[in-house]
Amino acid sequence: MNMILSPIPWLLVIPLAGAVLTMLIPLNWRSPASMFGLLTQLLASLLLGYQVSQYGTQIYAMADWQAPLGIALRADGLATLFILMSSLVATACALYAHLYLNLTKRGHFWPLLWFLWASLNGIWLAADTFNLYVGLELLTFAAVGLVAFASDERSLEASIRYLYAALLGSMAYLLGVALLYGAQGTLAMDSLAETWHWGPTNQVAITLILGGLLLKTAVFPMHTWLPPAHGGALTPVSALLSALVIKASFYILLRFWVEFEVYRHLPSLSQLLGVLGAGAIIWGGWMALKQTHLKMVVAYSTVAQIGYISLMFPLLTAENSEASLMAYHGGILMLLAHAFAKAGMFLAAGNLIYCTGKPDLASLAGMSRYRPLNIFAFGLAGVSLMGLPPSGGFNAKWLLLQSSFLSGQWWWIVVLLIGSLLSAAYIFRVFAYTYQETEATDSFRRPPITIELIALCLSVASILLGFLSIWPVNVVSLPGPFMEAMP
Amino acid sequence: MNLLIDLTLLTGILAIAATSLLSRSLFQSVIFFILLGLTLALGWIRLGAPDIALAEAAIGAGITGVLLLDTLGHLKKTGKLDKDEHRPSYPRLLLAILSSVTLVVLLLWAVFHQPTPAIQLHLLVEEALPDSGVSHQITAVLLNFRSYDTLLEVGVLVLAVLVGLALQTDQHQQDSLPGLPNPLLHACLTLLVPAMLITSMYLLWAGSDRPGGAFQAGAMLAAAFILLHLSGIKLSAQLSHRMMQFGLLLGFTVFLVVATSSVIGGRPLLAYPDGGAGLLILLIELALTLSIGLILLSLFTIANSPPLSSRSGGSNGH
Amino acid sequence: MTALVILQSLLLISGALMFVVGSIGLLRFPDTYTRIHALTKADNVGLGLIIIGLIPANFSLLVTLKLLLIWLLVMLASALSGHLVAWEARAKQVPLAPSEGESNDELTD
Amino acid sequence: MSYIYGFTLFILLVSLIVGVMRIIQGPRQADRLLAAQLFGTTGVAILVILAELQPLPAARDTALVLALLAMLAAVAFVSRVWKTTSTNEDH
Amino acid sequence: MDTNLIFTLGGIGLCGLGLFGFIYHCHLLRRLIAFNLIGNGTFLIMVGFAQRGQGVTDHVIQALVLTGIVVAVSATALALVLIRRWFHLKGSTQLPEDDAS
Repeated sequence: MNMILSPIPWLLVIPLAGAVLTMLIPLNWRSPASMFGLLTQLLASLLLGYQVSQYGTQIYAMADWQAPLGIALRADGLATLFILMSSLVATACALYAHLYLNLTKRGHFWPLLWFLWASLNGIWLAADTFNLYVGLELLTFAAVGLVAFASDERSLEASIRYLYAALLGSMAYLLGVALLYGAQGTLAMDSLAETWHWGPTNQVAITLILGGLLLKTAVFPMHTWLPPAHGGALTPVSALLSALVIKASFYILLRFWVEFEVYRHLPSLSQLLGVLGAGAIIWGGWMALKQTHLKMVVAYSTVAQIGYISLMFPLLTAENSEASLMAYHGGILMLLAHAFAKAGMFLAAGNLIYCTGKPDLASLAGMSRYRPLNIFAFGLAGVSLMGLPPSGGFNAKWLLLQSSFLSGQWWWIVVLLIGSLLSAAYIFRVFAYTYQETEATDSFRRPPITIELIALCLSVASILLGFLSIWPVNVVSLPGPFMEAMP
Repeated sequence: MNLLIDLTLLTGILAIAATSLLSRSLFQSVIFFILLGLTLALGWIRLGAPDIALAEAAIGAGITGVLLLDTLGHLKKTGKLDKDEHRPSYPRLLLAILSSVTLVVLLLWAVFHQPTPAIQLHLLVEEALPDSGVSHQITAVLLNFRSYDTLLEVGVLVLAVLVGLALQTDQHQQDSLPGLPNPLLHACLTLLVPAMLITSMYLLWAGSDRPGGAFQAGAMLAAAFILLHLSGIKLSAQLSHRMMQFGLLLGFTVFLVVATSSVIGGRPLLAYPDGGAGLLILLIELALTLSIGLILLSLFTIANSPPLSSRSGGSNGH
Repeated sequence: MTALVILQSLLLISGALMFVVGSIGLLRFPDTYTRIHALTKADNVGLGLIIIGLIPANFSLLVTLKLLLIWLLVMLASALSGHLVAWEARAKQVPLAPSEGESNDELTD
Repeated sequence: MSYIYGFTLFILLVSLIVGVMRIIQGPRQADRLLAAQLFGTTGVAILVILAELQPLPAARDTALVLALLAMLAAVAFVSRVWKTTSTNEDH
Repeated sequence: MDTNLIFTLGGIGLCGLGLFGFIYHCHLLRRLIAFNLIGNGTFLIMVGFAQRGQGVTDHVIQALVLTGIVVAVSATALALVLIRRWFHLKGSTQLPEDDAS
């Protein structure tokens, strides 16, 4: 295929160039330039989606050096889906940020967003373990910058906590990569998979890599950095972090898990991940129920939702390929639904806080009457998070349930049910506050209708996913090395 | 004999690391951290990695040390450097010991069961070296075979400055500390700074056929800038804000432009045109050196920006 | 040739011993000022001896020049840092040999 | 000859360890810094010898870099850490 | 016991020490130093372990370590910026209720 027509380089070059450009040009030009960039990114992602669904997995050799000497990029179905997801969510968040932030803050926001986007695209496309490390660090720095630039105490504390956790996570990952290289002499995922053998070195390497990535994904006992970071950042940033950033380390985890057939060789580890996921579901839900600040409820809900997504690991078993495939589809759908629903929910929550001027739940009283559209957006996102039909979240949970049945691991069903009850509880608790009619002030600020609509669009997308689930499922099942390694 | 030297070095490294971690005085920790960088540079030479030794000497022992010392001075200004440090709790100590022992045991187990690698990447590198435009393998890997990693890595550097700039409350806030008014120092600077600049250029030029390269050269350049800054000649105040920004971004931009131009020319991203690799690599490295020097300097000055006479302690946040 | 080797060995080992002397001086001298003395003498002479001892190892003009440059720079650096520390110590009125009992660390308390 | 290099190296390493003791003892920051300075010079000496012993000519470049950066820490210390301490606090 | 193995073991020691300090300490600067110890240990393991396996000087891994060092120094600088800002706002060198984690 013609090199110019491939959108893969542009998916990296445009955000990187956008970052440089938005640092150099005057403040009031940054938004228009970025809008143009958003458009090209959307087009490039759509083009990639078309090409991959037409011609299958694409390999792109950077600098014309084939892996393992050079670095290869690989756009398979999974990568394409994530690129499309990040394009849609990032565009929505960027538009929201443009309307929400003042001129100076916006000026700093754009380059950080572009770096974030570049690193995300880099990670989705990467097929080289060390390249993933550099991508992860770029992502961490951009995310930490985005958290910190609210520059009040809370966000600063959150960003330091986040930076320290993320740095430790990436160092563990790098240590694992070092061991893999020492054992096999290569960094490219393909050639690693070809020459893979489960000696002690590889087992330790995988353990370190998984440990580091779990810390970065904020899986249950290592989740403590997440709620302050996601709850303390500015609203569009919270949405980006919850919807996209934590998915990056999870995505790498999934790639390692499947491509090196970890599920086949370390089954005890998959049960452990399931237990951690179950812990996250229950603990995250419980903590969300206890929060007094609206954004913290949403942030703890992210902890719980990560738990659901990690339930796919114990269900990806070598014994039952049908159940595995279902779990894979369920997990991916869950991830996708969470991306849209959580972004929508954070934006809606941000709008509510904008109205009341206070971050706590108690001051939401009367909101359902004053801002029904916004509450509706919040509710729709909530429907998907709870897993009520018809929504992306429902289909995902349904697939996970079926997979648990098929593989005979009934205990995950119990966890799924308890989790759904908990999420229903914390979402209805928020609703209860909005329906209260107290004599409190009526001096609410009115947000522009556009930012409410953006939140609504994302929430609607998470519901629509319930009707269009077949499309992402087909995309992630496109043949490629990843699907071949699938049980 | 070699064994004895290696073991002595190893003992030294571990002892210095332990002291820098556990020392009561924070100043002592920082000094030992600088010494660790120095000792590691010796270790890298023993490992046959002079490029890393150069980087470690310039970055580990030089830049990082100065950054830490500077922060220490900043924290000391208010006189409450170690004041609010409560001793960590016992569960924490237990967790720390447990996880560190687990890590060490796991790593030892992994290291002593090392299989023979199936792929010998260095053979591939040697084979492709004539086409890379340079004759030093590390430069070939960094700026040709795996140039994509390097591009992202420069992005990481730029990003660190960007975050620092975004956190700066006032655009034109500058380092408020005066330089050292010592006459001998200034006399020596006229000798030392040109020597540093020449060494920086030497390292850059050496990179194409022997150890050296843009990062070492950039770190050296940054060291020269920081030295000037510390003695009161502030480059960041001399250059306009705009100029500084251009300087910071120059390396990344040149790299990106070269990368993109190959796509427009119908080649994959970052692929150099036939025969032009050597020249383009030198161009990129030159721009990178300047930018890295300025980036490290900015990271040093940005960190300084909160003014002295600020509130410390009480806060109005929740 | 052997005479040269013996000369080299003597130079190298006496250079290294100078470093030991410097270290011991640093350890034994009572106050900052005298320690500066120990430092600047010993290491410059020691390094000088070692560098002269190394010159015959490879008779190359460039290498010799580089070695001499290194020596020059180290001398400059240690002279300058010794001077700065002494200058600052005098400005801050750090006492000449402090009384025996004093060994508290000014940073820890 | 390499035996002599190794022996010299060993003496230098021992001298390093003696220097470390002064840094731990202090008592002043300035003393620690001076000892660190000596440490740097010893490092330079070790590097120039390693350049012959390995043999690895690039070790001399590392020595050059160290020699150039040797005073950076001293200047940073005097101008940043020491300067900001009030006289009565320092001892 | 060759040089590569010895320094690999040194790297393991540094990683262990660093991880201990990173978890044990509350002081942000000390934790940063601990992080740098882990980083340096990782770099030593990278080179020592790879060269032990390959049996020759491996320039690829050395180049990767150079990248790693630059990333680590950026991380350190970024953390210092944040720590100073934090100190400036709160006058504290550690995070509040750090034992909660």
